[in-house]
Parts: sequence; structure tokens; C-alpha cells
Amino acid sequence: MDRRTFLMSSAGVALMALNPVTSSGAADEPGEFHIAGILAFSGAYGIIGKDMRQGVELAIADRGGKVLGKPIRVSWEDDETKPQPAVQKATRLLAGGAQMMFGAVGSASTLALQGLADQRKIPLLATISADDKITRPNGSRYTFRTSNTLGMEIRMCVEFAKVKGLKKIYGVTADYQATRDGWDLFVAEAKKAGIEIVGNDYAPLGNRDYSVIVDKMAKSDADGIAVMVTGNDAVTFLKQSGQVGLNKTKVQFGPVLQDETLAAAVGPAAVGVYSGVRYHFSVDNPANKKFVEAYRAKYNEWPSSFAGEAYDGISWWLDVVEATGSWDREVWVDAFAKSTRGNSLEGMKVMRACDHQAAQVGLWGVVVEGQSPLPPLTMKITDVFDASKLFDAC
Amino acid sequence: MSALALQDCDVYYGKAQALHHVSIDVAAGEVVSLIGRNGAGKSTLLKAAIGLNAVHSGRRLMGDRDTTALKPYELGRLGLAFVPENRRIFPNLTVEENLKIATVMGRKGPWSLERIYQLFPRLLERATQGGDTLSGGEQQMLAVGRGLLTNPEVLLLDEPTEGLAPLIVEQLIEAIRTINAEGVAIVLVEQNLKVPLKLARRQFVIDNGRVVWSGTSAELQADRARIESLISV
Amino acid sequence: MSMSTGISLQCENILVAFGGLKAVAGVSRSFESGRIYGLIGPNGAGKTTLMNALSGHATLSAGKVILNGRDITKLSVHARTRAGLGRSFQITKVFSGMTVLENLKLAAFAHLYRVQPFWMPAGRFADVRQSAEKVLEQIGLGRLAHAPAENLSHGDQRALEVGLALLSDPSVLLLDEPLAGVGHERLEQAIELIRRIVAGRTVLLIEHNMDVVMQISDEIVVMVQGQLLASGSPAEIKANPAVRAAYLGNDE
Amino acid sequence: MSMLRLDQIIMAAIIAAMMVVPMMSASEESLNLVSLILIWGLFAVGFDLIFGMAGMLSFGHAAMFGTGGYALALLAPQFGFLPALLVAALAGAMLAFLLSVFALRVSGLFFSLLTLALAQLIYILASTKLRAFTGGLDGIPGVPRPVMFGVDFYNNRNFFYFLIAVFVIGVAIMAVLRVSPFGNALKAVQANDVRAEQIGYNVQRLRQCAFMISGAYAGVSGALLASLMFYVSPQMLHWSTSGDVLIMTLLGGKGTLLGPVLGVAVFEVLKEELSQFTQHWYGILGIVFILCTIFLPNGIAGLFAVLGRIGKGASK
Amino acid sequence: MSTIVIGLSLSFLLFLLAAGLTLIFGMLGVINFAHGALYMLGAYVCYQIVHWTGSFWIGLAFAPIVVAALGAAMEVTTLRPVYSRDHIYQLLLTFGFILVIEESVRLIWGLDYKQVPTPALFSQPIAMLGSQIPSYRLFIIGFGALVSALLFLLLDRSRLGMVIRAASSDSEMAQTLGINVSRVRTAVFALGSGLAALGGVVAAPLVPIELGMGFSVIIDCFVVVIIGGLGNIKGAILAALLLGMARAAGFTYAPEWVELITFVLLIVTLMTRPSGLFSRKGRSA
Repeated sequence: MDRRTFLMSSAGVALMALNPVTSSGAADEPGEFHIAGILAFSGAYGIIGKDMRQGVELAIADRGGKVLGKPIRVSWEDDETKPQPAVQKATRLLAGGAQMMFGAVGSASTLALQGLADQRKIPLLATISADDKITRPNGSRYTFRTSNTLGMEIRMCVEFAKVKGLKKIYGVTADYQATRDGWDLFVAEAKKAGIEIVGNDYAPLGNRDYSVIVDKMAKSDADGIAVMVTGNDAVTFLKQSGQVGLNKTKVQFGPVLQDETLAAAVGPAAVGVYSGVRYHFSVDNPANKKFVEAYRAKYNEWPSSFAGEAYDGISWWLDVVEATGSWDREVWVDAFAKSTRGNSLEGMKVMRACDHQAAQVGLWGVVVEGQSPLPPLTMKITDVFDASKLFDAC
Repeated sequence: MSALALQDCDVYYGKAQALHHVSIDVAAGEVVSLIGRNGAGKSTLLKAAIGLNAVHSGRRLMGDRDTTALKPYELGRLGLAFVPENRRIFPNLTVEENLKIATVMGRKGPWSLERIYQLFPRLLERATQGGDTLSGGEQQMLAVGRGLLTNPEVLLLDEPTEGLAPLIVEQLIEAIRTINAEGVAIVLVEQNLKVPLKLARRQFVIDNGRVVWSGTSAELQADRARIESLISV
Repeated sequence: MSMSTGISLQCENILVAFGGLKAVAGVSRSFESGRIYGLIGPNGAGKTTLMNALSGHATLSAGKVILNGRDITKLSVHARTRAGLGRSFQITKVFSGMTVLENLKLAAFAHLYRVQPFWMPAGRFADVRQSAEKVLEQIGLGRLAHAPAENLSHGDQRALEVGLALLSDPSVLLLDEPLAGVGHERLEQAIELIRRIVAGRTVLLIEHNMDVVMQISDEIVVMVQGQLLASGSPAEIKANPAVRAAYLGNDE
Repeated sequence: MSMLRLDQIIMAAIIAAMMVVPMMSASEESLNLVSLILIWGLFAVGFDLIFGMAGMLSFGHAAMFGTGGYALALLAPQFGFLPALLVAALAGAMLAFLLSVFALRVSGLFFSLLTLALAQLIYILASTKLRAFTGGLDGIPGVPRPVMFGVDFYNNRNFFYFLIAVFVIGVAIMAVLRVSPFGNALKAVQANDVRAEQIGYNVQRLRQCAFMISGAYAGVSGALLASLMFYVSPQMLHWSTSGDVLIMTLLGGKGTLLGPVLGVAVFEVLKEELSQFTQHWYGILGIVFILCTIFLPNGIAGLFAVLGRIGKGASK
Repeated sequence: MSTIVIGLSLSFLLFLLAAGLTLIFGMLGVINFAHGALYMLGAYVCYQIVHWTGSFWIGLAFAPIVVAALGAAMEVTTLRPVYSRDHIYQLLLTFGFILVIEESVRLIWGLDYKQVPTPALFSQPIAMLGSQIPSYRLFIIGFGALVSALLFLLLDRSRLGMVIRAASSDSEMAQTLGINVSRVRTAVFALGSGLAALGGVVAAPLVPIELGMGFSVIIDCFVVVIIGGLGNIKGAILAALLLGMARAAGFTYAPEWVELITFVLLIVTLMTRPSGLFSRKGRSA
């Protein structure tokens, strides 16, 4: 028995010793630029991760795969659209010597990563999560966002309602802090503009049945339906509202209600739905034309807003890092906080040093039937709102 | 040749041996009984016969066929029917369904629903009631009727008279005679000698998981004092 | 444990009903200290249910149970055990996955410690070991101390059952068929064993083997259809025509 | 008896290996992995006290796990780390007590379902109505770690040693509990609760005590996870967390001190290693579960036990 | 008024979701955690069939059959060897199924959302009771009622149902009557799997078809099954009606409390009548 026991214990030791030898700790002069890419490849936002990854990989390929003279390596991890795994996996990658974090998709995950960024003094670049809390004055020193905030999208909703001449609005809001805040902001701004709110329902996150709420909306005298739900829930809502023809009698709109991907999931009922658009391939400027061409050549599909924003954000960041010529993360953070992107895919973007949020124009569009080679359901940009209308000064 | 024979069977519950080298047999159309007190191993033996207890060593023969390895449902299809001690009526089936369920396997033979109702008219009155609403005697009739509807060669009856009023016991004994007269062999398990002596030609006395005595009813009468002490009733 | 004569267990109009069925239909009776009572009756007479009512395993619809002058009707099973009521079960309920000695030690711990010690290994409690071993010898299973309980023969498991009950040092002991499965050759021995180990305790015992019951009991109580039919010395009961009619069968 | 010793030896070997690993290697990734194993191992060891020992299948342990995390996140900034950790243990025990008041009214499968329902109610409350305290679904980032005795536990290695200390203490306490009369009484309750009650055990109270101790373990491990991650969220309260600890315990082997930790280690290492080699690790893990269920009836610990018996037989 | 109609549609959706789960539990004693995964698989297979043939109805007819066949294969290869084992191991097993099924779906269909359009026949709303009621909802009510009636007839009136009931209440006794209980178990597991898929197909025009859809319905299934009484198919119908109506009322008056209402209902049931609100006997074990 003794020999057995010994063998067994050694096996135990071997089992535990198996996993450490994967990478060595960070040296002073790293041999590579290591990015921890924490995205959702499964779960509610699983579909988004792939597009973002493609955007990032194209951006890296565009610059020859290098920054500061060293190869760029991205470790992609799936957070399953949940904050817990996001932190868990990021922690592991940071332990492995990653110099920055890119992601996440869901705001909850990004907020969780933010805590990690501040603890570990590692820059975090967000290009899709929209929760306003992610960038706020005197917030996280290490977090930057180059894409839209929910707040600016809510303001677009108000601007749109004004432009469209809507008088009475019925809302549906996901029972989640960010969307609740968004709805409160919308109500406040709408009232200023003389728009009446005739109703609102808070639906549980992940709700699978909106039929009762849709029925209440249909019976109301509202001319506009503000949909403050996102992702799967937005698809579910629009599919079910479409079954009573709500899309034909009332104007449905929301901050991030639709894009090509979600419209495809909704089907014909998506036509005529208005939504904020973060990035769109139809934006007419040279940088975007070049990007869209390269993207289509490489992946044989139109870049989604996720791909575009990811490409745009990481390109901007890497350009700034390159310009510092330094491997000091604090130097990067200081430089990026003061940077301006003149040739972004959406035109001018200005990083605000006060809250690390990129000020930018807001795109607004509607789902229309697309002609080949466009997707069967595609967004048409209807309005471009100026940054000054969408951001508070700070 | 026996309709059913267990030869030299050992049966275990977990690691505890419940039956030791037990051999019993019943010829076609014959009635035999297994007598013994509580816990002697009679029910265990019956369950081994129908395949619900695994036979650890020894053989089960039906006719000249070795059926030791067969599963209960295969034994059922070969003509073994089991009427268990606590009747085990399906409570979520009606009385009629409890009978019909026995015809699902489709064994041909003389027994039909009508004949069971003839044999036990009480069951016809209760046909649409739930199986769990019957009195003890009715349950026993139902259990016997269910066993018969499989059109068995051998009917295994585990303490059919237990807990029943004397009048019902008499009716049941009559019914068993009728059944046997149709050519169905019967293995009857009882705790006392009363019913076995009325029905069976041969007896096996079981004690402590062993067959401790076997013989004809006449032989039993001759040795009655000793047998009674064995079963201690 | 009361050694003097006197009433140790008293049933007052006990009624146990399951739905409409009265399994025990109003039983009143006292049991004197230090005597062995054989409880007999045909299957379904309510013997085990009565025992369950006394030990707390069945809920009373009406009536009272009084143990050594104390009303225990409302007490839970374990509290009754602590009050001095022990029992064994008709269907063997020893702890499988443990040895015979471990089984007995469990009972000893339950008896000796109100709050189970959690700060050191069970093996270090000498007092427990001693009382367990004492009972182990009493029930004659010394040779099987380290055998897994589930591997014991039927009869030995019964003995272990009694041993478990004995460890709580009960003044009243309810034994549900303690001798079922005991081989003929060992029956005398087993009866002797029971008489010896229960000496001084009040015992209520269910047993189907008439010879055994008659031999072991000081008094026989006959139960039929949930009620007490008769009671008396074994000889009286044997001679009682009502009992013969109800139970033994009168065609012999 | 020799079985027990063999288990303990392997156990000690594994813990020793865990301590040696970070000394031998500079990899912080493995440090992080082993830290996770220690924390979930502690959770599973506590879980097995009721599951493996007392035979109670709780499907609501996430409630205590998450509550421990929140207790630490909310209290540590004000009262310090160690007091908050203590409160996390107490909170776990108290919540377990509360759940048991409801759940122990029923037994068997219904106990499992009731714990599941109650825990899920807490999850829903924490992620919606109580968002003022819990941060809703976003959770609370920035959960602290201790700085005490002049040691900075924000350093992963230092925190790792802290975890080892807590783990060793936790397992040692559990080892004693399991062989104590209390532990034996729990085994008796599992083997035959009617008999256990009959020989004088207050079965309900034993179950309740075990549930509370188990809850305290869950609370502590939840707090440690929150601290390791610098983050706590309702995800920790979700029923799938209860499912995870159950799966790991089953995988490792219930009813043994060592099994649950082995299960956690295999689960985490497998997840980690597989996800680096293939993106289909998820499905492979599923196949591993299925095969384990069919071929390893007593979990991985059962395999060790069998090997141990063979070894013993051979050496005789 | 329209709330009642919508509530009915919610109820029958819930019933279709949960029927298979309770059926499998009742017969096999197995808590099939993979039920949600089979539901998802049903929706995906339906999507594929619609994609190929353009007909929802062909999907409705065949997707459950495909999934039922898969269920039968799962039962024979993996569950059959472990029935005698402690039930808890079946949990590990069905949890393994979830992972394998999800991985397979990911491999075959990828991460993109899929959508099944509302069948043309039921794509227009109907004005009734002062509301525009989606006619697909009416279809769900009609179809759900039909399925529950068929299930009821199957279990309560048919020969197979008799065999299933007998085998579930006393499998040993059933065996002695010549019934091959193993085969009955396989059939029931297949039927339960098929019902899960049917739920997925019916839900397909209402929700996005994606990998997480199975996970999100498991708890709902359990709630219905528990309130109705484990293994009690009639109870499940009543429980689904109760829950669907409660939810419809909840969504009308206090949508943000709907989830809490559901769980309070569940907890009250478990504490007062653990064997189900609609069981004849209130037992506690």
C-alpha cells in the first residue's frame, strides 16, 4: 500500500503541477503587445463577440500586426455574457501579463472589468457597452469608451421624437438599472419638449412574452412606442408586436433597438423600426469606405456596428500607443485621454479628458428592405445628430 | 415434466443470503403450496420464480426450457403469472384497466374479461372505479383475475387469504378450485395449513430460507404435529 | 428505570385513524413495571400501529400516552426515547454501511450526549465504547463486532435492533417481532437472551410465533380490529374461546 | 480504515502541491487557477457535509455563497476584511437557518426543490428590488482584499497564501467534524432517519445544524471569491451556481472529504486546459460528465478507493 | 377581457413547455435538466426545416419526431444503465446532455440568431374583445388545447397510456404481466423529448432562436411541473393555466413583479402542498 500511496500522491502533485508552465511573468521589456480580449461568444450577446473580434483582427492586420515594434497578440476569452466569467478570465489573462483589456460586450461585464482595471492599473477599452456609468467624470482612470453612451442615444430618441412630431409615447423598459436610468432621462427630456408619456412598463430582463404589454400599447392613444430593451429582448418584443401589426399603427423606436443582425432575427416585422445606430457601413467618408472594402474582402460580409466600432476604437488606441513610443501604461492613458481622432469611421471623435468618453455625432436610422448586395433587412441612416446636442459639457 | 421447477436455487438480498439450495416444482395442472411462517423466505422464493429476485445459482426450468436468465416480462409471456402478497393493484388504473393491462402481451388462452367477471361478479360492479378504492377481498379478486388474464400455465399466489373475512376466504378457495379445474397449475403460498390442505396435492415447508419438508397432503396429515411446530401456527 | 411494581406505561383511549379507517380504535390499558406483555392478534389488527402510536411514529387522533406518570403524547420520537421509551422495528432498520459496533456506538452517543460532540473524533470516547461493547456482549454479537450490519443474518439483525433500543436504557421497551427470522435451533437461546436483557424493564412485544409468545410473556394481550379483545396469562388466553375464534382459528 | 488514511494522504499531497506550485513557477495564471480551486473546494467541502454526510440535497447553496460575497463587499470597506469575512460566515449560517426553517418542513426531493425556489427568490430580489444594495445585475465591482500585518494581499501571491491558510483551516475543521460523533450522527440520519430519531437523535436539529455549518462554509467561500475577483454579482446567487457545486461534488465523489475538492480541481483544470486547446471544450466537458456518470459511479474519489483496494490486495 | 385570451395563450405555451418534463418524471423518476436544451433543439430543427421547405407546418410535424428519435437514442445509450443508481446521478447525466446539445447546436448552426416567421395563415391579428389579438396566439390556444386533450386521451384512455401508467406506478408488477418496461421507458423519454421540441417549435415564431433559449425556460418548466405535482400531467395543465393567468394579470397591472409572483406561488405550493396544488392527496414525502 505504501508504494501505491506514494505513486498516487505523486500523481496528485503532477496533476497540480501540470498547468502552471504556460507563460512566464511580465518582464520589463515585453516581447509582445498582449491584449486581453474579453467578449461574449455565447449567451445573450454571443453573436456580437465574433463581429468585434473580426473588427479588431482587421485593425491589427492593417498595421502589419505590430505596435511599438513588437507583435500584437490578442487572447480572446468568452465571458458567456456574464460578469463573473468576464472577471475570472480577465484576471487570468492579466496574471499572464496582458498589457490592456479590450471589451466587454454587456455593460455589466464591462463595469466588472472596470473594477479590475482600476485595481490592477491596466487600461480598458470599451467599444460597445453603453451604460453611462462606464464613463463619468472622475470615474475610472483606466477606462475609455470610443463608442456611444446610452445617454446620448436616449437624447437621440428625444431628438427623433421631436423631428418626427410624436406627441404621446408609451414605453417598455427592461427592469435593469441602465435602462431604467435611460427611461428616466427620456421622460425628463421628453417632457421638456412637450411630449406626453402615456404609459410605461418595466419588463423583467430576459422576458419572453410581451403580448400583454403590446396589447396595452395597441389600446393606448400613443403614437410612439419607446422600446428601452436590448438584444434578445428587443427581438422578442418586435416579433410579438409585429404579430398585432403595431409596426403599422405606431412608430417604434429605441436607443439600440435594431441593426442588421437583430433585424434579421426579427424578420419582416422589423421594417419601419427606428433605432440609434452606433456605426454604419453606409457612412460616407474615405476612412469608412476603405474599411468596408477591406472588411468585405476579408470576411465576405458587411461590417456590423460591433465590428466597425471595435475596428475604430482599437485602431485609435494603437495609433496613440504607437505615438507615445513608450511601454509605460500610465503614459498611454495620459496620451489617450487627450487624443482626437480626425479620421474615425464616423468622422471626428474627440476623447474627453474629464470622463474618458469619446464625443461624436449620433447616427439614427430606420430598418428598410435592402437591395442586393445589401442585407435583406438593412438600416438606412435618416438623421445625424450633432455631438453638442447629445453630450453635456463637462 | 414440470410446468415450473426451481432447482437448487440460492438467492441473496444484498450480501445476505435469503434462500439456500431451494428446489421446488409444480406439474402442469397441479396445485402445490409453500408453507412457512413470516420471514421464512416464501415470498422471496415466489419472486425468484417470477424473476423479480435474481437467482444467484441454480436453475429455473419451464417444461424442458431453461429460463434462468430470462427477465420477468419474458417469463410472463411464457406463461407465468404472479399474484403478489399485498396484491399490488395499480392504484392509478380503473378496475377494468387493471384487468385489461394483463392482456396487453396478447397470450392466447381460455381466459377473457367476460370469464373473469363471471368468476368474480363483484369486479364487474366496480369496473370503472379506481383500483385504489376496492376492499381487501375485492383487491384480491382483482389481483387473481389480472393474473389469470395473462392466460398462464402456472399461477403464483402469495397469501391470497391474508386478512380476509372467512366468507370471502371460502369464495376465494372456490374460485381457485375453478381456476385449477381449467388446467392452470398453481403455486400457493400460505402461513398456515388450513387453505393448503384444502387445495394442494403436495406441500413444501419453508423455514429459514430452506425447504425443510416436502410431501403429499396425506404425508403431511400423518406428520402434522411436527409440521405445525415447524411453522408454529 | 423503575424496578418496583407500579404502572410504567399507560394508554388512555388511544385512537389512530388513517382517513376513515380506524387502525387503533380506542385502546385503554396500563402496563406494569418489569413485566413482559405479548401483544398478539391477526394480521391487520393494529398491533404495529399501536406500537407506532406509543413510540411517536403515528399521530394520535385522540387519547393519551403516559410514561412513568408523565404525559408524553405531544413529545417527538427522540424526546420519547430520552424519556425512557425504546423500540425495535418490524422491518429491520439498522444502519447499513456501518459495522455492528458502530451501530451500537451511534445509539450510545445519542443516549449519553444531548449535544453531539463535534470537536474530536468519535473514536476517543471511552464511555461510549464501553457501553456499546457491553450491549454488544449482551446481545451476543461480540464475534460480529466489525462485520457490516447489512451483512448480518436476519436473526442477528433482529438482535442488533434490540441492542440499539437497549442502549437508551429504556424503562419501557417495545419490540416488534424481535424473533422473526431466528432459526429454530437458536430459538430457545434467543428467547433466553431476550428474557435476560430485558430483565427489570417493561416490555411490550409483538410476535407471531405462538409458542414463543406463550413462553416468553408474563401476560398476553390480544388485539382484534383495532381494539383489545382479551388479556391474561398464556394459559388463560389459550383457553379463551373468543381468542381462538378470532385468531387461532377454531377448526383445529 | 486504511481507505480513510489513503484519502487523507492524497489530500495532503494535493494541498502540498498547491503550495509548492507557486514557489516553483512564476506563472500567475496557475496561481489564479489554484486560487479558484481552493475557494470552490472549500465551498464543495462544506456542501458535502449536508449532501454526502447527511443526505440532504440542497439546490439553494448559491444563496449562501452569494450572500457571503455581498456581506464582504458591503462590510469590508467599513469594518475591515477579517471582521467582514466573519460576518460572511455568520450571514451564510443565518441565511441557511432561515432557509431551513422553511425547507426542512418537507423532505427528500421536495426539500431540494424548496431550497431551489427560495434561493431563486433571493436571486430575483437581489438582481431587481434590492438593487440599491446589490448593484442589481451589474453587481458591485471593487471588492477589497485585506492589507494586514504589513502584508499587501492585493498581491496575488500573498492572497494565495491567505487562501491556503483559510482552506487548510476549513478542511481541518471539516475533517474533525466528519469523524466526530456529530458527523457520525449525520451519517446515521442519512442511513436511516427513522431509526436515528428512535435511538434519541433530534434529527431535525442535526439537519439544521449541518445546514448552517454548510451555509457558513458557503458564505466564507463566496466572500473569498468576491475578494479574489474584486467583484460580486447576483450571478453568484443564481441556481446554476448551486448546480455547479453539486456537479463538482458528484464528479469528485460525494460523501468523502477529498472527493469534492478533487471534483473542483478536475472541473476547473479541465475547463482551463480544454478551453486553451479547443473551442469545443464545452461539449467535451459534457461528454466527460456523461461518461463519468456511467462509468464512475462513485466519482473520481471512488476510482481512488478502488485503486487503493487493489493496491492493498496486491501488497498483501 | 383580452387579458384572458392572452393569458390562455401564455398558459398553453407553458403547458407545452412543461408537459414532457412532467411526463418523464412521472414515468422514469428522472428530472431531465436537458429539457430546455431539447426545447431549443426543437426550435432549431424547425428553423432548418422551414429554411429548406418554407413551411412552418412541416417543421411542426417533423421537428418533434427528429428530437424524439434523438431522445430515444439518449435514453437507450446513457440513461438505461443508470436507473438503478441514486437518482442524483441522472442529474449529472442530463447536465452533460445540456452541454453536448448546446455544443452541437453551436457547431451546426453557429451563433447567429435564427428566425422562424409567423406562419402566413396566422400572421394577421384578429379584432376581438376590444383588442387586436394576434391570430398566432389563438393558434397556440387551439393547438395547446388539442395537444393537452390528445395527451390526456393517450394517457387516460389508450392502451399505451394504460401501460405507461401501470409501469410508472409499479414497474415490477407490470413486468410480470409481460410488459417490457425498458421499452416503455424509452418510448416515454422519446415522447417527452418530442414534447419539449414541440414547445420549441410553437415558441419559434415568438422569440429569437438562439443558444440561450433553452436555459431560460428551464425554471419556468420546473415551476409548472412542481405546482402541478411532479409527474401529474393533469396537474400540469391546471398549473399552467393558473400560472399563465397569474402572469397575464401580473403583466397587466405590475409587470416588474411578475417573476416574484411566480416564485412566491411556487414556494407557497411547496410548503403547503408539496406534492402539487392539484394532487388528490397532500403527502409530505
